Parts: sequence; C-alpha cells; structure tokens
Amino acid sequence: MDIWTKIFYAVISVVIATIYGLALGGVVRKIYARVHGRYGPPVWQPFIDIIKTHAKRVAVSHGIMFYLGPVFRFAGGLGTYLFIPVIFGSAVFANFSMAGDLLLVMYFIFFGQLGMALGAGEGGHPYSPLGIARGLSQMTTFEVPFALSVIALAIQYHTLNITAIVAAQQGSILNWTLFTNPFAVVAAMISMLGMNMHSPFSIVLAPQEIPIGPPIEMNSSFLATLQTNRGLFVAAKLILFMNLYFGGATNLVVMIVKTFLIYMFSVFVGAAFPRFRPEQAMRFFLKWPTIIGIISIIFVAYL
Amino acid sequence: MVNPIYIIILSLITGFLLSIFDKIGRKLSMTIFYGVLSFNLFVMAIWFYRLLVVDVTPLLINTAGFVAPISINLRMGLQEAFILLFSNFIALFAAIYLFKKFKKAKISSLVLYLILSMGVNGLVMTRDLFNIFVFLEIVSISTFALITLEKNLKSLSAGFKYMLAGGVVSTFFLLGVIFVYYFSGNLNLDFINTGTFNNLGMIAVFMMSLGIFIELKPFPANGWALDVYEATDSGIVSVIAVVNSAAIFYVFYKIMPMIPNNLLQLLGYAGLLTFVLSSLMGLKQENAKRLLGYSSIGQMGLLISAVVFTTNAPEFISILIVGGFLVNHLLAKAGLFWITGIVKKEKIADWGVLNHSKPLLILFGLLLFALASLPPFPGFWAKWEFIRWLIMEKMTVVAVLVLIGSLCEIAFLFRWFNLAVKKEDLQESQIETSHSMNLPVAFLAGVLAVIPVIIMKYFYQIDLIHLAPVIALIVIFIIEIIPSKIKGILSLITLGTYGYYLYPLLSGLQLFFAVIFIIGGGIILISTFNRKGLNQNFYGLLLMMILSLGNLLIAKGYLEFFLNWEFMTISSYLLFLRGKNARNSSFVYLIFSIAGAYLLMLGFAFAPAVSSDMVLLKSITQIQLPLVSIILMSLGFLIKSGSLGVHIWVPDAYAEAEDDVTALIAGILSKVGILGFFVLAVSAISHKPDIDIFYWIGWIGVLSTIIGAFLAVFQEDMKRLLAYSSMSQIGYIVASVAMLSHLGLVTALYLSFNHLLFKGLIFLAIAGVIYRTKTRNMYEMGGLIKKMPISYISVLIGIIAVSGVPPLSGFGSKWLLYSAFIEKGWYLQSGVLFFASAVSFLYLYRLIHSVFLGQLKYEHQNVKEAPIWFILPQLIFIIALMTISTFPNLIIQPLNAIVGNYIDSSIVIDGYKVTSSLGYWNGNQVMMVTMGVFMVPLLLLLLLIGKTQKVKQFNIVFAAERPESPQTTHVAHNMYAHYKKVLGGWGKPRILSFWNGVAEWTHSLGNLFRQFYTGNGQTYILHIILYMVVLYIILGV
Amino acid sequence: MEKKDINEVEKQMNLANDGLSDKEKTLFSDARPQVVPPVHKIFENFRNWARAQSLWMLAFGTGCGAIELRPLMTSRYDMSRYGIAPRPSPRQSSVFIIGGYASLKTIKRIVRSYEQMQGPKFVIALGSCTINGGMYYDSYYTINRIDHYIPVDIYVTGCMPRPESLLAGFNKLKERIRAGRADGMNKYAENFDWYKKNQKRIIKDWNMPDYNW
Amino acid sequence: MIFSLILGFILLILGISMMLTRNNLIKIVIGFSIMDTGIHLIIVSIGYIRNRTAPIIDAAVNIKDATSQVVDPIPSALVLTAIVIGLAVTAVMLSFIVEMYKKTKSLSIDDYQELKW
Repeated sequence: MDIWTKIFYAVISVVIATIYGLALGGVVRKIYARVHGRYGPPVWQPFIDIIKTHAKRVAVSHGIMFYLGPVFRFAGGLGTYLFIPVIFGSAVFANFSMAGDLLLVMYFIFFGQLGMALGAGEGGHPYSPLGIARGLSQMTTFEVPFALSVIALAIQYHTLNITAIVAAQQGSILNWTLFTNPFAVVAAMISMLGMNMHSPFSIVLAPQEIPIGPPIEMNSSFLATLQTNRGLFVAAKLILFMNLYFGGATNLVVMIVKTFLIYMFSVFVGAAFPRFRPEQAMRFFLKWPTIIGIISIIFVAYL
Repeated sequence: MVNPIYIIILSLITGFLLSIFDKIGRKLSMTIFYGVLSFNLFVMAIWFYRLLVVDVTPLLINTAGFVAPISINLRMGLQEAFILLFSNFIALFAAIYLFKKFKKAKISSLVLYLILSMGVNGLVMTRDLFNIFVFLEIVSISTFALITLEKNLKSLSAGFKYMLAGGVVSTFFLLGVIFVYYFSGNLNLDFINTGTFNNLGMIAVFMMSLGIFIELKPFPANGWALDVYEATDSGIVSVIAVVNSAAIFYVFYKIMPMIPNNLLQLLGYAGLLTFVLSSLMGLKQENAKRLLGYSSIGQMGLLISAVVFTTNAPEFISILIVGGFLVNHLLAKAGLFWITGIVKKEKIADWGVLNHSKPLLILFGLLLFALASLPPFPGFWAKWEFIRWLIMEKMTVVAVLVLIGSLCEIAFLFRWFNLAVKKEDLQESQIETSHSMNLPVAFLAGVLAVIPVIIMKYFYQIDLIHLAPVIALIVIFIIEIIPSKIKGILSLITLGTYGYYLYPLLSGLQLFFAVIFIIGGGIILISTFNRKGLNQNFYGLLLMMILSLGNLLIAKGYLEFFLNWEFMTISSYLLFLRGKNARNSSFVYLIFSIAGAYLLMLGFAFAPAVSSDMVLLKSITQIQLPLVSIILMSLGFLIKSGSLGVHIWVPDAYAEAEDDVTALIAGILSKVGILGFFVLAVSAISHKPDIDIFYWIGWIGVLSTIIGAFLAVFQEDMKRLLAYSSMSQIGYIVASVAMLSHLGLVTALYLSFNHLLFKGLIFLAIAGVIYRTKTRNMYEMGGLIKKMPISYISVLIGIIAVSGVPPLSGFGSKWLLYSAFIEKGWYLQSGVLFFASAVSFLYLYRLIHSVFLGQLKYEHQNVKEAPIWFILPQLIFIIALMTISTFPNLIIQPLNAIVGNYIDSSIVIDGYKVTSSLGYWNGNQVMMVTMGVFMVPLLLLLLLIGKTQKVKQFNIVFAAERPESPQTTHVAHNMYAHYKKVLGGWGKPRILSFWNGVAEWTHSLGNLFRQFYTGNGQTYILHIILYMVVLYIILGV
Repeated sequence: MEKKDINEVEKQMNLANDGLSDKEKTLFSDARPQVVPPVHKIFENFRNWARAQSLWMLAFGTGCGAIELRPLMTSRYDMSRYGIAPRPSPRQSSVFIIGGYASLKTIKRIVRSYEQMQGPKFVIALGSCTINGGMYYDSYYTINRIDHYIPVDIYVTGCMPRPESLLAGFNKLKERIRAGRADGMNKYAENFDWYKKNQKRIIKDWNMPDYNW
Repeated sequence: MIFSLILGFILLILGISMMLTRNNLIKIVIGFSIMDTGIHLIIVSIGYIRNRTAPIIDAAVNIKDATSQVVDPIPSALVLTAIVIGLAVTAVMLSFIVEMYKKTKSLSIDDYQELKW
C-alpha cells in the first residue's frame, strides 16, 4: 500500500472518529440532563460550540508554548488514535498500527498531556499548574491498575500487538477478555473512570474549586482545538478498551455499539456519584483496582 | 664499609661531649648534632643499598671479642636496615623540624635526642634480650625527659602517666626476661628455644611478650599513650609515635619466633581489636593530635595483626603487607604530627585556617590520603594484599574487621580533611611557619609519592598507563597558573589523545562504555570552558576521573581494576568537595564509595584468579564466581550506582557539587556501577550462581526506581530533584541488567546511553539556569522560557526523553524495558516500573513548569540566555538524541551485536523496525507519524485562528482581580502537597533516617569505648595489669 | 516624516497604563483593543448563527440578580436546551450578565472581566438598577447607567426580573446576534477612550492596565 | 633462695598495689621503687646457687675454680644495670613531680586527669 492511500484512509478514519466522539459527548450531555430531569442541549451542541469558539475574532496568546500546547494535545489525540487499529480486518481503519504496539499507544497518550500541561503552564495562571498537578497525580495512580491489566493481557495473549489481541478474541463472545480474564477487565474499567475524568474523579477540571483548571487561559481556536481533541481522544480510548477487553469490532456498527456501551459505564457512574477529594481519588486507585489488577496477573500467570 | 656499631659509639661520644661543644657555641653543637643524625641516616642508607642491591650477607657484630651467646651481639640485616633507614630518616627530619626549638632549648635536649636515636638504633640491632631491656629503658628515659621540652601541665601529667605505665610494663618485661634466662640459661635471641619450656617457662615468655606488646599500645591498655600524643610537642610526639614505635615493633618482630603460636594468634587478634576500636573511638575525637593518636595506636594494632597473620605468607606478600603498612604509617603519621605543630589548632573544627596556606593544605591532604591507605600510597597495596591473604587463609572475619576499622578511620580522617578544606576560618588567623618546619613535611610527602612508583614497577609490573590519572593530575597541577580555558583545551586534547590510544585496545562492550566515558565526558567538558579565572585544582581532577574510568576498561586483573576504581572514587570525591557547601555531602559520598570499594575488594578476594593477559571485563566473564563474591561485588556496584538503601549519598552529592560537575557525574560516573553489573550479569549468564541473587538485585533496582521517583516529586531544589530522578533511572538499568536476558541487557545499554544524553542535557541546561539566576530552588524561578528559550528547549527535549514519551528515544527504552520484563516473567516488577514511569511525569513537569513556565520574577527580568559554553554541548546532545530517535537502529544494532557476544539475540531488527517476541516498534515510523500529526493541528490552528494578540504574564484571568506579584501568582512551592497525603509514608526519606541512626549508634559506641580512658594514671596501670590477666585467662581457656 | 508618523501611530496604539508602577508596567500588555471587522457576509452569517446557538455565560455573579441565574440551570427552566451554558473563565465565555446594581467596587471587576472576554462578546444587563440605578438611583456608591462603562446589548427590566424574562432576554439577544447587530466588542474598541474616561472618572484606585487583555 | 624469691614477689605485689591505691604522687613513686626492689631481689635470687659466693674475682675466689665457686654471674650483672635504670626512672619521676607540683600545688594524682577519652 503506498503512503498516500494510507494517509487518505487515515483522514477518513480520523474524521469519522472525531465526529463520533463529539456526538458521543452530545449524547452524554443529553443523558446527564435527563438524569437531572432536564431537556438538555441538542446532541449536535458540541459541534456548534466548536464552530462558535473558532469564530472568535481575537485570540489571546501567552507565548509560543501556549500556542503549541493545544497543538500538542490534539497531536497526542490524533497519534493515539492513529496507532490503534480501529476495526479488525479493515484496511481503511487499520491506521498506522504497524508502527508500534500497545506500549506505543499507552505512552503516546502522555504526549498530548505533557504538551498541554506545558502550554497551560506558560499561560501563567495559578490554577493551571494546580489542575495539572492534580491531573498528573491522578494519572500516576489510575495507570497502575491499567498497566497491571495490560500486563495480564500480555501474559494471556503472549503479545502486545493490538491486532493480535483482537484476533485472539474472535470467534465467540466467550473469547473476549471480559470472560477469559474478568479481573483484568474490572481493573481496567475502574481505571477508565479516572481516565475519562468523570465524577467521582473529575478533580482536574473541577469547575467549582479551580475553574476548569489547566485550560483556564485557553480561548478561541486554542479552546476549539482542545474541544475537537476531546471528541477524538474519547473515541480513541474507547476503541482501545474495546479492542483489548471486548473483542474488538469487525465493522463500524459493532464498533459504535460497543464503544457506546463502554462509555455508558463511566457516564452512569459519573452521573450517580459526587466528586472525590484529590487524595481520596488517588488512594482509591491504589487500593482496590490495584489489588484486582494484581489478582488478574496472578490469575493468568500462575493459576 | 662503616660498621653500624659506630652509630652507637658516635652518638654516645657526641652525647657526652655535646655540652662541652656547646660551651664554644650553639652553632657548633648544632652542627655536630645534625651531623651525627645525618651520619646515622647515611650509614643506614648505604647498608640498605648494599643489602638490597649488592646483596651482601647480613652483618653480625660481636662485642667484647666474644661470639654470642657469650657476648652481646648486634645484627645488621636487610630488615634492620629497612627499619632503621626510615627511623633515622624520621629522626633526622624531626630534628630539622624542631630546629627552632632546639636552638633555644637547653643543650640537654639535644643530648637526650641523640641518646634516644642511639637507643632506637641499638634496640633494633641488638639480639640480646636483656640488652633489649636496656635499650628500651634508654629510649624511654630519654623520651620522658624530652616530653618536658615544653613544660606545661598537660605534657607533664601525660609524661608522668607514661612513666608509671612504662615502669610497670618494663618491670614485667624484665621479669619475663629473667625467667626466660632462668629456663633457657641464655639471653640471646638466636639461641633460646622456647619449645622446650615447661608451663612456668611459658608464663615467663608470656610476660616478656606482653611487656613488649603493651609497649605497642593495645586496647585498652593504652590510655597513657593517647595522653602523651595529645599533650606532647608535635616534633617529639612524631618521634615517639613513629621512631620509637617502629623500633619496638621491630623488637616484637624479633621475639616473635619465641612466642608460642597460640599466644601469637591471640596477640594478632588483640592488635586487630585495637585497630577496630581505636578507629571507632577516633570518630568521637575533636582534638587533632589525640585523633592522630587514635590513628597511631590503630595503625600499630593493624601492623601487629598484619605481621602475626602473615607469618606463613610468601616473602613477597609479607614484605609488601608489613613493609607497606609500616612505611605508610611512619611517613604519613610523622608528617601529620608535624603539620599539627605548624597549624597549632587543637580542635579539628578550627582547621579551616589551613586554607590560608594552599601548599600546606595539599601536603596535609596527601599525607591524609596516604594514612587512609588510598592509592597510590603504600598502604593501599598493603591493604589489598592483606585482605587477599586473609581471605585466602579463610580468615574472613579478620578481613571484614580490618575493613570496618579502615572505614571508621577514613571517616574520622576525612571529616577532618573536609573541615580543613571547607570550614570557613572565622578568626582570619594566619599560619606561622618556617622553612625548617615545612621542608621536612614536604620531603616526607615526596618520599611517599615516590614509593608507589617503585611498588608498581618492581612488585607488580603494572602498565604505567594506570598511573596516567595521577600524572594528569600532577601535570595540570604544575601548570595551574595558566588560564582556565587553555587548561580546558589541553584537557580536551588529552582526552582525545587518550581516546586515540585506547581505541585500538577496545571492542564491543568496552568500546561502548569508552564512548560514554570519554566522548560523553569530552562533550560535557566543553561546558567547563565557561569558568573564569585560573580555576585551580579542577581540570586535573576531572582528567583523573575520566582517565581512571577509561582505564577501568583496559585493566587486566583485579588489582588494576581496583586501583582505577579507587582513583575514580578519590577524584570524584575531590570534585564533589569543590562545591560551595559540599562539606557534608562529599563526606557521605566518600564514606559510601569507600565502603563500596571495600566490598568490591572483598568480592575480588573471594573470586578465583583470572588470566592476566586479558582485560578483566572479559576474563571475569569466563570464570565461575562464587556466590559470596557476586553478592559483595553487587553491593559495591549498588552503592556506586546509588540504588535503594545505599542511595542517600546521591541527592546531596549531586546537589552540592558544582553544576557542570553534576552533569558529568550524572552523565558518566553513574554508569560505572552499571558497567560492573553488566559484567557480573554476563558472567552469571554463562555460569549460573547457586541462588538467584540477580532476582533480588532486580527487585532492588525496581524499588529504587519507584522510591527515587517518589522522593524526586517532593524536592524543591532542582538538582536534588534530578538526583533522585537519576537514582530512579539507574534503578531501571540495574533492574534490566539483573534480568540476565538478552533483551534486558540490550535495554540496559540502551538506557545507559540514553541516560547520558538526556541527563547530560538537562543537567547542563539547569547549570546554565543556575549560573544566571544564582539559585537552585525552583520556586524562586519561573517564566524563564521567555529569557532562556534554548535552555527551555533542551529541558523539554530532555524531559520528553526521560519520561519515555514517543517519538523520542526514551520511548525506545521503555518499549525495550517492558518487553524484556514481560518476556522474562517479571510481571509485578513491570507494574511497579510502570507506576514509577508515571510518577516521573510529576517531577519532570514540576521541573520544567516551576523553572521555565508560569510567572517570571522581578529579579529575573534581565536574565540572559545561558552562556554559549553551556549551550554548545546541549546542542550536541540534542542532535544526538534526535538522531537516535529517528534512526533507532543506529544504536540498537550495535547494542544487539554487543550483547549478542554473550547471549543469543531475541529480537529481530528489520530496517527501522524492531520486533521482540511480544511486540514491535518502528522508531522511524513513529517519528514520521508524530511529525505528521503534529503538523495537522498546527496548520488547522493557523488557518482558523482569529487575530492573535500576544499578551504578557499578568494578563491572566484572576477572578476579576489582578495578580499581586509574580511570587504570589507562581504555583511552585510544595506543588504536590496532595500527593504527599496520597503516598503517606512512602514519600518520606526513611532510609536516610536509618543511616543517620547507624551513624549515631556508631559514634555512641565509639564514645562508650573511650570511657575506658579516664585520665587517671592509676587506672592506666590497672588496665595494664588486668590486660595481662585477661589475656592469660583467655590463653588458658 | 514617514518615520514620525509611524511613531505617532505607535504611540496611539500603545496605552499609557498610568495606573501601574514602572515595575509592573512590564508585566502587563499595553496594546489597545482593535476593531476587528466581520468577515465575508455569508460566512459571517454562519458564524453568527453558531454564536447565537452557543451562548456561554460568564459565571460571575456581579450583584443580587445573580440569584436569578441559578434557577436557569435547573430542570424547571433548563437553559441548556437553548445552547446556554455557564463557563467559569471569561476567556471562554461570550455572554456577560450584569446581575443587577453595580457598586463602585464591582464595576472595576466588571470592566476587567469584560475586557478579558474575547470578542464577539455580549452583555445582558439585568434589572432596573443597571438602567438607571433603580432604587439606588441616589446612592453614592452605585452605578446608575451601566452602558456608560461597557456596551450593553440587552436590558432586562424588573426588580428582580424572573428567570422567564431572563430567558426572553436571551432569545432577544440571539435574534440580535443572528442579525449581526450585537457588535459591542467593536463598539467598545471604537469608543475606547470615551469608555475609559467614564470608567476612570469613578474608579479612583485604578491599579490595572488601561485595557485588561 | 626460695625465701628471697618469695620475698621478691611479695615486694613486687606490694609495690604494685601501692601504686594502684595511693593517691599521693610521692607514695606512688615509693611504690614503684618497692616494686623495683622486688624485681631486683627476684633477679638475684634466680642466679643464686646454694653455698656459693658472690661472683667477684678477688682473693677469695680462684679464677680457675670460679665456675664452681661463685653463683651465676649474669643475673648479678643484670641486676646492677637494672638498679641503675630503676634509679634513673625514679629520679625522672620525682623531677616530674616537682615540676607538676610547681604548676598546681597538688600531689594528688586525681588532679592530673584533665587529659582523657
């Protein structure tokens, strides 16, 4: 396959994922509204928000790193997405997964976070580092159960190749990691709650304490870039979880159904629980999910 | 040929006539006095030369025209000549040292001094027991009298105690001698056969031996000696501690054949005990001369145990051990006592005054290094051989005790040294000295410096390249007056030449580490060009360190390796010591390093011999190392690499060293432990040890990683933060080496190389920042990105590489790491590593944010970019980092080949793609995709963004208010307070508390033991008597 | 001649920032706000539609009227169905609701917050007090006419206006935006000196830059 | 011979115990002297052979029969040296005491223990 076809496919893939991710965001808002007993904004509200934000006439920039921060963030989202094979067996949605395996994806997630943290840092607002400090600290803790769960997968499937992991789960629903190694899935799903930063783990943006934290100085197109990334990044993470734990997808519909359901887990938890204090949230991840993660490793490696 | 009997005759005659000559004039009497002393030395020098080189037979001098045993006879053999050469040498120079005092003193002092010298000569040469007693008393009485050269209360009371003790001891000796005579009918050493003695006779021998032995000041029957050392004039005390001791020691050596073996062994252990305990007690000493006194009695104890335990050793070894210790002790101790006389400060805390006289400080350091048995001084070789011999003889406990004692001794000696170098002299006092006082010290140091060359050339045939570090040090020291930059260029040229010399000798692993040590060192060295002025005592040490690192790679056999290891330790310690507040940190570093070196020495001693025509790095991989050896060496390497448990030297040493030095240490020196581990691991791969020790080392590495990361998070000082970060990173490397798998070893090398690049980069950038802002506290900075953009980019690239975020090479190391760990089956470990790697984001973000982002402070408004000399090496590192990130096979392929020499490859490299059994990674493609995905949003943003208004630092949303000041707006101090709560006890430096406790307890123990020395003369007598009784009881049991 | 012109223009461009000490002047931007003309008509219409459909209001309760904003979020009135959402940072919000009377102390914050919002930005003034001072018309400490200090798009009268009238005001604002008539941002930039003069006349402790970017 | 040997030892022990127990410097030196005397007595006793005379060649002793007439001469020679040495040591000790007394006006050994540890 020549490189231009590849890039063309990648563009299609990215656009679809972004749209899907943003729409998912709209749906979530709708669901939250219904939980509150409200009517809620239209599902396409995220798109309008992005257009509106881009339509600002003036953008305030604090410097080059501030300017590049959202770029890093979006590049991180794009990269993360592009290193994940989205649909099993599809050439269009295979992305650039031949460049690296699961470890690459896990570390590429940090790329955007780091860049954004730096950009927000140059903004000079005290809430930015406060939010980042919370976010990074929380990240260190929810990565632990997730990493343990991934290690369990690597033991189970003898590979870190995502496509191979998906391939190993094909055939029957009982081949899903969900059924072959439920502990790993539980650990990973709990850590996903932290990753998605819904309550009770929404300590980073925390509008009431540190008004939305890191991106407080972000405005105009900077903010719009971040919003776009939010859609794509959510989609990427969900697809990753789907691939690792829920048998992957062989076509778009299955992909959408599965990722939607996965996302609903964290949405429902988020709608039902109030927010933790930072140290409560972090300690939580270092306790039960970590123990479950260790059990999952013991389960596949030694039992 | 001059008969040595003339020494005695001449001294006696001049002694009697001196007061008559003095009537004519002091000049005449002085001339004669020094003439006689020189004559003594001259005679001994000739005898020594003849006996050693011309190889004449030893001379037996019979007196009164009879042959022994009827008459008293004297012997002049090689050993006597050796002892007397040094004794007379010290005696002459001590007299020169005392020149001014002698000029004013009564003539009787000169007479006494001559008699003392005569007594010493006789004591060494005589073969008659009673004659020994007589000479002993001559020496003692003249010493008693000489103590009163300064008539103050302290010296008088000390002298009186000395007399009481000496009187009792010599009484016992006499009692022993007389009964030996009674049982053997003879007084001549050569004709007494104690083997035929009955029990009563044995008591006599016991008493006689103990009489001599207690004169050698064993613990605790030695309080009188300490008081004398403390109170007496420095010149005299040097004679007592050195000349007298040497002679009495030789007497002990002479009567050794008479002493039954069980008693001899007991005395050996008593000597050892003395060494260990006096070193321990020395820790609590604050008085300089008393401290030297403790060191003296310790050294005598060591000497006794050395001579006792090496009786069965081959001559070559026993000469080196006993002779080495003896000469080392004689010369170093005399010199140090003289310096105490010059400095005239009682408390070691006041020795900062020595800073006013650099030459004297250097002499002081030289002698102290010699006393501490550091290379290249004679004590080093003696200790090396002694330990090896002890281990060979299965006397492990003795070896360990010797090393513990040595460590304590080094602790108190170097605390003193650090005080002298670093403690500010508040009183601004001057050192009053004269040439007659300085010259002897300098001459002594010169002799000490020449002896190693002799040892290396004649005893070991060591390649003189291993002297290169020292030579470099000396050469740079000589040209110290030229400007810093020229010295820097010369150093670079030296490094280049050295590399050129080294290159053909190296291959594989050695070459890899040579690149790290020499090229890495050279690049970081560029940053030192920024130093202004003369910049003394720097480049020599720097070169010494890098050259000794390079020499490690070509060292053949254990000794050469260990020699260079010690050179490296010393030079890095002195480099650390240059830091402004580095007094404590460099001390801790030294203690840990020396402890590590001792462990290494023990490890080598336990290891089987290696072929000497191959470099150690290769030959050691071909032998089966015993388990104990592996453990000991590993501990040594763990200390050097700063792993958990023994890491506490790391943060302080890194933080307090000069900034460019820190880069060098972090980039290069930290790899030397890895080198050792790597070789051990390779050896263990082909020769599996009985217990899987590497499994536990792996855990230590893993825990260092996480704990280092935790501790780094809470640092306010950015160099401490990076130091803990280094500990964490080195932990990764240690853990990957410990896996003993192909992928693990590749990972370790890859990480090492990466660590050089990114840590060199960050530390240099930070050095530039500190150079401009004059602070290390991160919360005092902020917003420097606007002022120092290049430094910011360096740090940015550095932290991306450290954290392992793609596309930079750091991710390659992470990928290799996890692949290796999971492949090996170390699952939980890799989970912990993942945690640590996530925690690293916390401290890295803190570093870059607190320094470069956020609010610029008022005082940094006019800060400029770091000087070009800091920037230049950073650029080189950045280019290197980007190159190996984009083309990872440039580094992976050679590493694969290096490790492939030892173990079959487990990865496939196809173009830029690396495939392991678990996954794959194409660094080049990742780089390209990242570039692509970076460009897309950037272009989108440029296209869609409206009019962009650039604003300044205070144009922030601040809850509708304006920020008060940059200080109150910058979030930096205690940034991760919430994380401290999360971690609870894990974020606290508990191990530091543990080691503080160890130090506390050791000192308390030392304090406990020294309570024996109550200061009361009668107690001292009681000690002597009880000592004999206890020893006798032990002997009976 | 040409050079001098440029210098003069630059002088005009840069604000004096007299309220700041010399030390602080370096920390604040001294750029003047500029008029940014709308883009091509069709394109601008689309953008105006989006602006109208996504109104993010600044969560800054400036007066007693702020109490009326809370019910808007609740399920009873549910402003989110109109695309209205609260936003904690002025950088990201487009609607500023002046919640009733503005005291001398508040007006300073109002001005600062308003200037920190990125245009196009809209102001809804709530309650009678913002129009003419209302019951505080003769107070020594209350601002009578808010549009002397910042441009106002919509006034919602009442004391206090109920949430329903507030929603009606929002819808009116939407109409104005869609029609392209809600251009307070450019109005403020055009009459910047006048507004600034008014503001400085009543705010005595002026310790901010002249324009809070 | 045995008697004098035992006496010598008794003196030795007496001297030592005096050195250990007396507080006064002079008395300690006296103790030292007693100890010294004891040891001299021991030396002489060791060389003693019953019914023989002193090892001095004079009218009473025939040179040719000296070996069978006199006691062992070596201990006698030694004891002379030892006495001289003991005397010298005692003299030095006493001179020290004089100097020390000049400084502190005290003869108690307890006053001379500032140097310790």
